[in-house]
Amino acid sequence: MLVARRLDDEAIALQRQGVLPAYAPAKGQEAAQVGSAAALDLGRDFAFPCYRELGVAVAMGVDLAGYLATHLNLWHGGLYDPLASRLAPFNAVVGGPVTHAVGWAMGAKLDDTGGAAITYFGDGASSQGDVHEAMNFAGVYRLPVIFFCQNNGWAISVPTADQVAGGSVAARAAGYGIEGVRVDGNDVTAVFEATRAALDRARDGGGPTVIEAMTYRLGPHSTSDDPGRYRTLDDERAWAGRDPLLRAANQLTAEEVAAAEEHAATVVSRVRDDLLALGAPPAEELFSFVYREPTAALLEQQRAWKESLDA
Amino acid sequence: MLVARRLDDEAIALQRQGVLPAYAPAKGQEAAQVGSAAALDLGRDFAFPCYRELGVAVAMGVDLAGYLATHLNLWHGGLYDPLASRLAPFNAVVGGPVTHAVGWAMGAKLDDTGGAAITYFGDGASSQGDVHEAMNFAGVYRLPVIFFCQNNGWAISVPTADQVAGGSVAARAAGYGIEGVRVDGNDVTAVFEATRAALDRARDGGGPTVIEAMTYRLGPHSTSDDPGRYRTLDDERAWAGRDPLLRAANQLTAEEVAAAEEHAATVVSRVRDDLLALGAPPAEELFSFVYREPTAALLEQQRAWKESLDA
Amino acid sequence: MPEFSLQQALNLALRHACEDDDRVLIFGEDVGTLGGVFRVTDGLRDKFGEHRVFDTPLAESAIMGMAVGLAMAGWRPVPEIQFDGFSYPAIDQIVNQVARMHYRSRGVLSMPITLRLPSFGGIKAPEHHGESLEALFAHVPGLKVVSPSTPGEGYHLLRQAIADPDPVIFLEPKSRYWHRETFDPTEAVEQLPVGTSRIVRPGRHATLVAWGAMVARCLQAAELAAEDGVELEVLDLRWLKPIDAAGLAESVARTRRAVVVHEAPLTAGLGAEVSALITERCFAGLRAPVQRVTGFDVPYPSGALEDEYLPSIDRILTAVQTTLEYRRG
Amino acid sequence: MPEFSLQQALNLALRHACEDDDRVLIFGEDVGTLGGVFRVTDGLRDKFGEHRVFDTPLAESAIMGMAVGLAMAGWRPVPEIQFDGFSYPAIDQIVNQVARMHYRSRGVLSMPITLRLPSFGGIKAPEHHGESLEALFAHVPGLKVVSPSTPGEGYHLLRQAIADPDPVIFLEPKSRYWHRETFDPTEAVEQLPVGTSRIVRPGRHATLVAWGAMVARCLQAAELAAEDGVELEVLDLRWLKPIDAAGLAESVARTRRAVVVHEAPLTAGLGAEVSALITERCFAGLRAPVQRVTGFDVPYPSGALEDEYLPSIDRILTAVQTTLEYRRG
Ligand SMILES: Cc1ncc(C[n+]2csc(CCOP(=O)(O)OP(=O)(O)O)c2C)c(N)n1
Ligand SMILES: Cc1ncc(C[n+]2csc(CCOP(=O)(O)OP(=O)(O)O)c2C)c(N)n1
Ligand SMILES: [Mg+2]
Ligand SMILES: [Mg+2]
Repeated sequence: MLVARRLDDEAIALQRQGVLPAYAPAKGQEAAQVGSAAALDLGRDFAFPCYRELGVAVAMGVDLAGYLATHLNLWHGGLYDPLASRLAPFNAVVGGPVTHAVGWAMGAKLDDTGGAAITYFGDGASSQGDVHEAMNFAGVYRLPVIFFCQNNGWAISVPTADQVAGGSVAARAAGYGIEGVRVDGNDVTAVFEATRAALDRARDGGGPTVIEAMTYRLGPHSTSDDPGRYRTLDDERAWAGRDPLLRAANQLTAEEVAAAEEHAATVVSRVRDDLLALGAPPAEELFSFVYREPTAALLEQQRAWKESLDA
Repeated sequence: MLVARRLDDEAIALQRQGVLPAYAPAKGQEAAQVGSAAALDLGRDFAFPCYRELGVAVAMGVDLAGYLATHLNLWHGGLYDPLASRLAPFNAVVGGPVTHAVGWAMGAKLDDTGGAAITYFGDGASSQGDVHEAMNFAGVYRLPVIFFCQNNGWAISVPTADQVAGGSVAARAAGYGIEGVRVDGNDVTAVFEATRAALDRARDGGGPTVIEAMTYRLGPHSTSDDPGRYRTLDDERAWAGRDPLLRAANQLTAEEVAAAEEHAATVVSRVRDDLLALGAPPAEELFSFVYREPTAALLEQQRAWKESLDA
Repeated sequence: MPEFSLQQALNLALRHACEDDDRVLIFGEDVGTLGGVFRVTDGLRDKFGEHRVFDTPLAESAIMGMAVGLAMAGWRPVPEIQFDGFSYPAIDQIVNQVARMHYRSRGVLSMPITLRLPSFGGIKAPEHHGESLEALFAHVPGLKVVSPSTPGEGYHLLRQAIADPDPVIFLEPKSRYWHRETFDPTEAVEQLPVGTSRIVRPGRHATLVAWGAMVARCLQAAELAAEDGVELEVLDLRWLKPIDAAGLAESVARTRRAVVVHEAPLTAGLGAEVSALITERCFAGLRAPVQRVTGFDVPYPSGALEDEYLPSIDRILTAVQTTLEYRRG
Repeated sequence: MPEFSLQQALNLALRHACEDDDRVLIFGEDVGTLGGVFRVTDGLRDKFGEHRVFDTPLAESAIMGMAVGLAMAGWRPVPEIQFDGFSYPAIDQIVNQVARMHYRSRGVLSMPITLRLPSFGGIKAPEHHGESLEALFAHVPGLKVVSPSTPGEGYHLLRQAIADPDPVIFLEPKSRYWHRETFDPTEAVEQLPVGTSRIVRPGRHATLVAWGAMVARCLQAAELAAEDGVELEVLDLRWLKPIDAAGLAESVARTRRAVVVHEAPLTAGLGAEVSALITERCFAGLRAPVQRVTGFDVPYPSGALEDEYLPSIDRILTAVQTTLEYRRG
């Protein structure tokens, strides 16, 4: 959790220094992200992130410079290996990857691997049609998938009250005949337990679970956002008092905290170095990865592009 | 109701005779359709149908030959006037018109007309993302709209059990913080009462309601469908015993039924004559109604087309 | 040699694909018990079981999203969307996810998905059941798009599409489902590579370019023209992405005149791309501007007006005449 | 005369539209309290109230579906979708509903909807924030499509789009939001009719056709070419549906050479339509095939590769050279 926080701080700093063009801070959501991802069995489970899941990447042991490479504008999906790390590529379509988790879960069920999928999305994303379709499919087929909603109070400037009719994403689960639980998203142990219970249920054929982790985005939506336009400092301060890191630190001794800080500092410094060492992809890669094999049209466009460079 | 049934019978007969190219029978769903539409105040409410709403059209006094003109392949949206009749054009996209009702209801609320929207859709349609988005919007804005789901047991060959996770569309309403009621869709009085209650609530600012009318499609999905491939005769027979018309007839005297049959026969014969009298739209209409005023490109295409006719 | 309708040939291709590769999965609305509204998946559920061939709830976006997840889990999904016009709800998944997951993951994740899409008009169907979406799909990097014109082509192209490692949109010309032809599916035919067109009738006065149901119509037009001594070459484009620019250029370099025919509306239709490609490659030799015979810039009309909307033999022959009579200034 | 950025000019157009017509409604994600992620709706909620200018939940399909219903109830909706790539979830409503309701109802129901869509690339944004959808929209009968290239054009075209009785897709070139220009919005300018292009720089050696942010780039290219004595005409197409075929033909009839420039991928892009239209109308006089300088057939890349993807001045000038040096065989 502390690694996630310190790396998040570092990313914001790097953005201020002009290294990262933009960044979407996860500050305040570390317990929800780390607590849930820590419950996964990386031998058989698979996670589907959106664009604010640094804590998930940390907990899953994903190559963090590769994860942050997205924000460095190097490659949209990130530069980590999604298959090896069990974390699908960074996805910027709100709600877009949720049905993927359902498909993956069906695949795992057909292969009888005992694996489960977890898909991360926000309170804003819960409004998308795809999320409904995904929950309904998962309910009909009773698939091993966890719908992990980080209800962080805001979708950019829109508060949950103006977003989620009825006020609770977890409460939607009943309508699909599936489990729905709300959990204190700033309590890392509670999140871990809820996720583990959902994973156990999924593996036992008990079907999907909606987990709504109640938390708060302490920072701006992204580094170009100005929360002062839509929420009060009081609100932010109240939630800062419920900072998941303070909560966790309270359970630890001063020595433990110091050791954790030291570890975090080491990781952050390594990731920072790795990140700065990442070069831009070679320009020829503009034409790569569109298909397994490039088409004649692409080869021709690439040739013309090369000629115009040489001209 | 009887008019709807007899006209439905007639449409099927006309399809067999080769007059109508195809038809989507409403048989068995008359109580749900007529009972709900009869509760509307045509001075201020508005209805949004799909493609199987003959009973709604009958109850709303829509020009029935104009309604059936869709099935005669004359014009996709029908030849009735949607504004005058308060019935939106025939819509073949499953779930497509549901958000329209929400927008219309917002318009009515802004204008403070006291009007409410009702949108008809099926159990199959409930799986569409648009239906979720519509319910969520309606809940957030607390709009005067009724989501009227005819759960007729089937979406073509797929039974409700394999379609609606959790088994109930009405139960989804709670997740949006809105009213949801399930009603015996073959009991015309019960449907009428439920709809009237929902309309009252809507007009009083009480927000949206989901009504799930439990009914059964007694006929095939369309005249080109073969239900024998996916359901048993026993199932059909059981539901035929619960025919909403028999239920209604039981409440009436033999004389009343006879009078109703006579009335229905008159209407059917008139609609049949009107329908057969409808000519195909003139071929030039191919270029009409695309925009308020035709574009230069369309005029040019029309000219070329005319020339090729004369050639 | 046995005779097959296009619908039967596609059914056979699916059957053989399932037999040859047990990672192939078939799903969509009504494809299981019912065997599809056009019966293209008829009998497959009984043969391969409800795990390999299954019905989905009624939600096209989730059908495609599920395909993405299944592909990530190592399966080879062959979803169906019931009709052309109902692929619009799935466009977000198709464009933003299916087409890009391989790219986004720098080639780590494969998307060997074949979307079967009953397409085009000609059967006087309800609204949204007669659309031509090839221009939209062909514009999207990462997708391949193909449409067969005959049962034999249908069989081989569907097998090829399913075997392909990239996502393929397979547009089935529904007005040709019941058209019959003899061919031997067991015969090892020389498989033209992905992206190759086929000359289905050689000629020397002008090239007619078409795909799907319009190929048969162009052949009819060519027969009529032949009676007047005009020999039209008919080129079945087959692959609408990648487009066979070389094949187009080779044919038109010989005939020096071209007419492209499609059902979709004129403006920004794929005919514009074909016209541009031919002009770019054959300008010096071209005797007349490429003619486009297409649907009009109107919504696909109701049955009563459908015949006026679709490119007719008359309109094709008028365009041929225009190109043959064209004199530069 | 006051100076405006495009973002300010659009804001002013919305303000004036709301003042002139109290049926105008503005809504979308974050357009209310926040004033839009690009601040185009800044201050409008305070001025016109939360009934006229409001935030929606995060669902693009419902935003457009709601617009349909509002239009049916007699309102004039001006929804925003936050970014180009997020209009895909709303494509079904746009194509199957917005574009057709007037047609479907035989003209009884009007759809005076203006969809504002921050579009195109050039700002090194995340995935899905740099897409060009004009080819898709221009193919759809019933839609009109327009893109402004300057603050002044932005003001007037947005007023015109909102006043139009048909649905208009308004593509805002986001890389130009902060570009400033003086113009007088109170001045009664001669409003070019819907579907008219504008020659923004006259020239006689070749015509550059562009829209949105590429207009400025073509002007830069033209200035450089002028140093070498090559006089390029720059035509701002403005309306991408209906396209000004007559205007294109008039210009190219004079210059006899054309290069079309756009950000979208080449294949089936709107450049193909422009190329086909010009060729159909100017074939006899055309000295060279129309050149296309476009994005490549790849997904819109990350910031690191964006400059290589977008048409550069070099690539434009290379195409100009090709067309000038072209010799027929
Ligand atoms: C389909 C889609 N629509 C709009 C956007 C623009 N957008 C990016 S993040 C965001 C808000 C998302 O809110 P939420 O789901 O609560 O996630 P959070 O940002 O709070 O983590 C919006 C509107 C998008 N990325 N995708
Ligand atoms: C978006 C969309 N997908 C698919 C179809 C094809 N289709 C027409 S009706 C139907 C079943 C609809 O079931 P339901 O909503 O229960 O309505 P019912 O036919 O039972 O009245 C399907 C799949 C369609 N018209 N629209
Ligand atoms: Mg949020
Ligand atoms: Mg049904």
